[in-house]
Amino acid sequence: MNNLAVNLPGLELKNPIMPASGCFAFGREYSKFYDLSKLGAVMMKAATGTERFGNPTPRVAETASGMLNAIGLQNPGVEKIIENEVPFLANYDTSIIANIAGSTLEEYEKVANAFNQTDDVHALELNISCPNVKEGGIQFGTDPGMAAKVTEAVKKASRLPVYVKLSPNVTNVVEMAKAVEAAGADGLSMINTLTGMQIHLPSKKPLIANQTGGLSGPAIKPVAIRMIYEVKQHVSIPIIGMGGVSTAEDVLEFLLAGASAVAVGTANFNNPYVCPEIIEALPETLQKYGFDSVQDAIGKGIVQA
Amino acid sequence: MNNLAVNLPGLELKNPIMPASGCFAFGREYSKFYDLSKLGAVMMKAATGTERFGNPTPRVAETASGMLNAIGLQNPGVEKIIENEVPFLANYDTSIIANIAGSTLEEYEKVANAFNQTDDVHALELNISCPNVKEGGIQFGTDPGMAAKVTEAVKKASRLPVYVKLSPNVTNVVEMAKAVEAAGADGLSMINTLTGMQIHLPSKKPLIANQTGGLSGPAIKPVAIRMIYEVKQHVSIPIIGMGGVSTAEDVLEFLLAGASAVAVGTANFNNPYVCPEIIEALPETLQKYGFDSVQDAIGKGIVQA
Amino acid sequence: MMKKEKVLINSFRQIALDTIEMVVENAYISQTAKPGQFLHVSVEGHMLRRPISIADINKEKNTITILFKVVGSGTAKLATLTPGMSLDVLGPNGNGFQIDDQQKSTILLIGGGIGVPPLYYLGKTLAEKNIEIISILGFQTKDYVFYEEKFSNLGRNYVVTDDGSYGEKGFVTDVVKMAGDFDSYYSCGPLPMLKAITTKLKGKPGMISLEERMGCGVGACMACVIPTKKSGGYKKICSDGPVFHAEEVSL
Amino acid sequence: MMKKEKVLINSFRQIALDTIEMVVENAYISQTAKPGQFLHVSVEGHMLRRPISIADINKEKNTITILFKVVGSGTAKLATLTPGMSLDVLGPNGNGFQIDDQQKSTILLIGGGIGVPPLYYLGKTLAEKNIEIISILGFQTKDYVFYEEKFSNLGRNYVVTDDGSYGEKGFVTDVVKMAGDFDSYYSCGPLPMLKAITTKLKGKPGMISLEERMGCGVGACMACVIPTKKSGGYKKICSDGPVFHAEEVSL
Ligand SMILES: Cc1cc2nc3c(=O)[nH]c(=O)nc-3n(C[C@H](O)[C@H](O)[C@H](O)COP(=O)(O)OP(=O)(O)OC[C@H]3O[C@@H](n4cnc5c(N)ncnc54)[C@H](O)[C@@H]3O)c2cc1C
Ligand SMILES: Cc1cc2nc3c(=O)[nH]c(=O)nc-3n(C[C@H](O)[C@H](O)[C@H](O)COP(=O)(O)OP(=O)(O)OC[C@H]3O[C@@H](n4cnc5c(N)ncnc54)[C@H](O)[C@@H]3O)c2cc1C
Ligand SMILES: Cc1cc2nc3c(=O)[nH]c(=O)nc-3n(C[C@H](O)[C@H](O)[C@H](O)COP(=O)(O)O)c2cc1C
Ligand SMILES: Cc1cc2nc3c(=O)[nH]c(=O)nc-3n(C[C@H](O)[C@H](O)[C@H](O)COP(=O)(O)O)c2cc1C
Ligand code: FES
Ligand code: FES
Repeated sequence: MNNLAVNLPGLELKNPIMPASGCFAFGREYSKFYDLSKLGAVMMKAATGTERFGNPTPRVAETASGMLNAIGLQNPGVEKIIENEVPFLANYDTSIIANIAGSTLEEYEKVANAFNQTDDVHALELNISCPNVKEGGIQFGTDPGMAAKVTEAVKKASRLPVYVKLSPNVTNVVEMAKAVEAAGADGLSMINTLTGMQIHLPSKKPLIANQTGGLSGPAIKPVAIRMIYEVKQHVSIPIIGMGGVSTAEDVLEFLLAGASAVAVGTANFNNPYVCPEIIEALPETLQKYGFDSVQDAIGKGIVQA
Repeated sequence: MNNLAVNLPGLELKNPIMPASGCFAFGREYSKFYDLSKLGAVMMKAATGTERFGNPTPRVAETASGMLNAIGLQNPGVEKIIENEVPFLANYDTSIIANIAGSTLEEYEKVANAFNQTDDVHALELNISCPNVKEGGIQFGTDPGMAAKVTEAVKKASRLPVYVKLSPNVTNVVEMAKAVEAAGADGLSMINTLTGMQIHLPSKKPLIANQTGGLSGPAIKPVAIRMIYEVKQHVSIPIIGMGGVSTAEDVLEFLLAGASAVAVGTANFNNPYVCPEIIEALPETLQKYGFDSVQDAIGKGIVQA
Repeated sequence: MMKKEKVLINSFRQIALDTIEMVVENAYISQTAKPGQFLHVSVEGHMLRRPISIADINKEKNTITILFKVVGSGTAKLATLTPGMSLDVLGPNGNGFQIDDQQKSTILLIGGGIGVPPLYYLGKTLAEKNIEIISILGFQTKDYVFYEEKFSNLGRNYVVTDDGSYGEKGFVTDVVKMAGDFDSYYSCGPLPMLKAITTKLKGKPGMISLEERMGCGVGACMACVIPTKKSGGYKKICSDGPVFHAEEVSL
Repeated sequence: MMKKEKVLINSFRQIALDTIEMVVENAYISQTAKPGQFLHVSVEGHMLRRPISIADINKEKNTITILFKVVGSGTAKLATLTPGMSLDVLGPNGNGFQIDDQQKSTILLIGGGIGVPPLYYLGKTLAEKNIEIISILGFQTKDYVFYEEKFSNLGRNYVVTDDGSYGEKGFVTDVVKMAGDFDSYYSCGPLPMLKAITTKLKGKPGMISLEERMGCGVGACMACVIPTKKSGGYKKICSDGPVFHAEEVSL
């Protein structure tokens, strides 16, 4: 008998599968396809201190085995999310992870504190790596010192466990991971998108209105696996892995690399049922490769070099 | 009438297309498929000071729209390359670019100096970004100071124009580009591979014997385009672009992003004729999108933000 | 409500330059779809689905007709399919054209290029309600013209080509005067055309169907937004649209 | 010399569990290929080509037979193809088995699983030279056994399965004694098998065909190397091999 359950700070997951932030809004759309209670957790779309309208369109482009997006954190603001969206998700038997973003330290604190007031959110995912927000010009996601600072601030502002979402657009991801662990992070979430661009030949300019966008999908899976594999060996907090997952085999690859749970982003767009289908296939996949449980597979692909 | 010619330091290219280093050895194999004189240039496999045997196998893995490789700079050493390989390539009417690598500053100097003694090499491509060499532990490719140092040393050791090949595995590629430009680089070559990993489920360990490998192919094209676009706006030396090119449209996208010439790597493996096919298709493609010449298209996709 | 469905390709024919008409069979979608809704079509080897409008429905035969123009790699791939194969689609997606059942009026349909297809099923549905239909169809050149006869069967019909190689020469807006009087309009086509039309017909009640690059196609990713005129916010073309009141959105 | 060729699929049949036999037509390759060479097959949606051995040739009909086992996404994709379709291959690739035309001797063929195919064309070629052939074919289980009859037609033949569900039980090395005397051997199969055989048959002249993950398949990328025993260097399996003298390489 396979056991899919995983316990992480703040999260008693009945299975390790959750939709990735920004690819599932607040769950309403996909709830028309299946019962969200099947999910281990839901990572909500980024919340900011006040409403954001996001970037002009086009906001997405297709690439080889991937896509670029520059949504720009469009969201109704944390208050409205708590008022209108969290209660909807709370109807389901699944964990709720709030993705929080901001342009300033104060905005992060504000959002973290707002979620702290609610009962239904189980953990925060600290989005310091969204490549599509330029305001403030502060690179929380690429400077270890800044990343530590915002982690500390958010930890202070909220009792909820904090998973810091790391950017892959760095020279040394291990250094970033260590910095946020030392600053009190309860877990890591990795990876966010790689910064990319597509130039539209007919118009002779970047296709995405924001010029650059975040690359996601199977194209980036090898980068995600490498980073998780590297980081896992240097931190003791758990990692929620993501980047190009679309099958139960992909999930097992992330577990072996060191992830304790796995988020699915872009794959939802092609197959709205991808999360429940993966959950259904996972026990057999684990068994096929000789694992009794999800827990059993975590980090088992790591070979000391 | 379209004009494919481009003049770059040391390189009078009849067309902007060249096979990328490491994907074409020293040309012998592909010379069985077509006349290498069709090529704008050939970028030779990396040369080191002495013979290298490279990494254990498996050395490659397939990924979604890409591949990982960790060849590990297998090559017979610069002397044998000059003796046996350069003369072969010199039979063709094409420019020869020697890719040079090393573990130490001294090794780079030695290789650069050796090529300096020959008449048939037209430019050096300074490979400071090969992710598969661990010796020495020196990260020439990710530290601007080290990158500048090796560029200076190589410039001193050789009269040949030097194109520094940048790694995409950095937080700030513009900073790297500026550093090597200031150190005397005549041009840039970008991008090398993104560091990635694949875990082999049946064996539960990294598939590539070296654990990590370099990700190449269409999967990384958006990252390459983004980096070239960014760098082009901050340097005045020309860029040879690469990363996932397999069609004439891809070439035009690189030109628009700011590349002055384009190398084709991984695509040779699926289609050995890819370079001559692109060269043949290029005039029509330029015309279709309203360009008179390759020169005319360079950097034309750049929109001031 | 949209579902993920397998549709069987019944027929496939080229009806104009680069333009394919495909008839697919699926009970659920054919019975529930409304004019202006679209299918979100999965294409092998492509990350993102392609939105394609529903051009016609035959409820007796459980079939849906779609028309697409080959413009890039996704539509080129679709053009290699043959009858007997099946497609994975989400559908019917979005909100279609609002049709006032009480309407006893004259309606102008204005379609441009590959924006013409959704207007056909709309026109057929309106015609069944004994509404008078006038249509203006714009195409680049003669070679791209399709469905002229079908629209003629619905009512008065004008064809316009950019170069005058067929029908009137010019843009659809040039022909609006010829069309005479009408009560409201429905339009679908390229953005510049929709801008020109909504400007020219300012004040007239109208509905327009919009295009934008999509991620999810179901309202979850915020890729396909269009600014609205009043609230200062955005609407999602995939789930709030693709059809909007002409006055509602900022083009 | 290897070329990039289009080959037409003439027939396609499953001959054992997960194992497909495909007969393809191409004049150039069928006329020039030697036993032990392979085709480097392009597979839609996949970056890298797949190396597949030539299992048989019919020069009159211009056909090449290949056999493949479905083990991953590339071979799974190949298994969806049907006669009439064509494949893009490089071929014939590599150096085949060296055959001494003067040879008047007894040859042992030792094949394991999907390493069996290249030995068939080799055996047939040797048999035509009136060389005596003994063959040992190892498979996982009964369900995977193929080409037993074909090899029986060439000479004495032993089948071994890991679990004894067909033929002898055990590994091919267990059966070598039964095979009796022979002058030299040719082998192809999984690495552990080749290791066991070359150890067991140390001193006997033998040639083995190796597998490694490939990039280019033409000798340019250095992906597919195998360490050699003397020089301390590497040989390339795709272009120096895939067939090597047993003594030449370090397994
Ligand atoms: C609601 C809606 C209904 C549509 N109905 C039809 C129809 O009935 N017939 C038809 O031929 N076309 C229709 N289109 C346009 C059609 O979706 C695009 O032509 C198609 O997606 C192009 O795909 P491609 O791979 O050939 O082009 P590529 O340029 O290679 O596509 C690259 C990416 O851009 C997207 N894209 C490119 N052009 C458009 C566009 N105009 N609108 C939205 N996304 C685009 C693609 O979906 C894909 O994600 C409709 C679009 C929308 C939004
Ligand atoms: C010279 C040579 C001859 C071969 N002849 C045959 C044959 O006649 N019949 C047959 O069924 N198989 C043969 N193989 C093995 C065959 O190439 C692999 O089974 C096949 O490439 C697997 O592809 P896949 O996409 O199904 O598997 P995946 O595991 O999805 O492939 C992933 C990548 O790994 C490579 N790979 C996986 N397994 C192998 C392997 N064993 N050897 C080399 N590359 C591998 C693939 O080519 C691909 O690049 C031969 C291999 C070599 C080197
Ligand atoms: C359309 C889109 C919107 C996204 N929005 C967010 C977001 O709001 N916050 C965030 O932390 N990550 C966001 N991401 C990143 C994903 O959560 C995920 O980290 C990334 O896409 C890699 O996973 P994937 O390859 O499975 O998509 C977004 C990704 C996409 C494709
Ligand atoms: C098998 C292989 C070997 C490579 N060897 C080298 C090398 O020796 N030196 C180097 O600078 N780059 C090397 N590269 C990187 C390529 O030159 C190129 O920068 C990269 O692959 C991106 O281009 P592509 O996507 O077209 O392959 C190698 C790439 C591959 C796939
Ligand atoms: S395409 Fe995702 S919200 Fe419309
Ligand atoms: S596969 Fe490239 S050298 Fe053999």
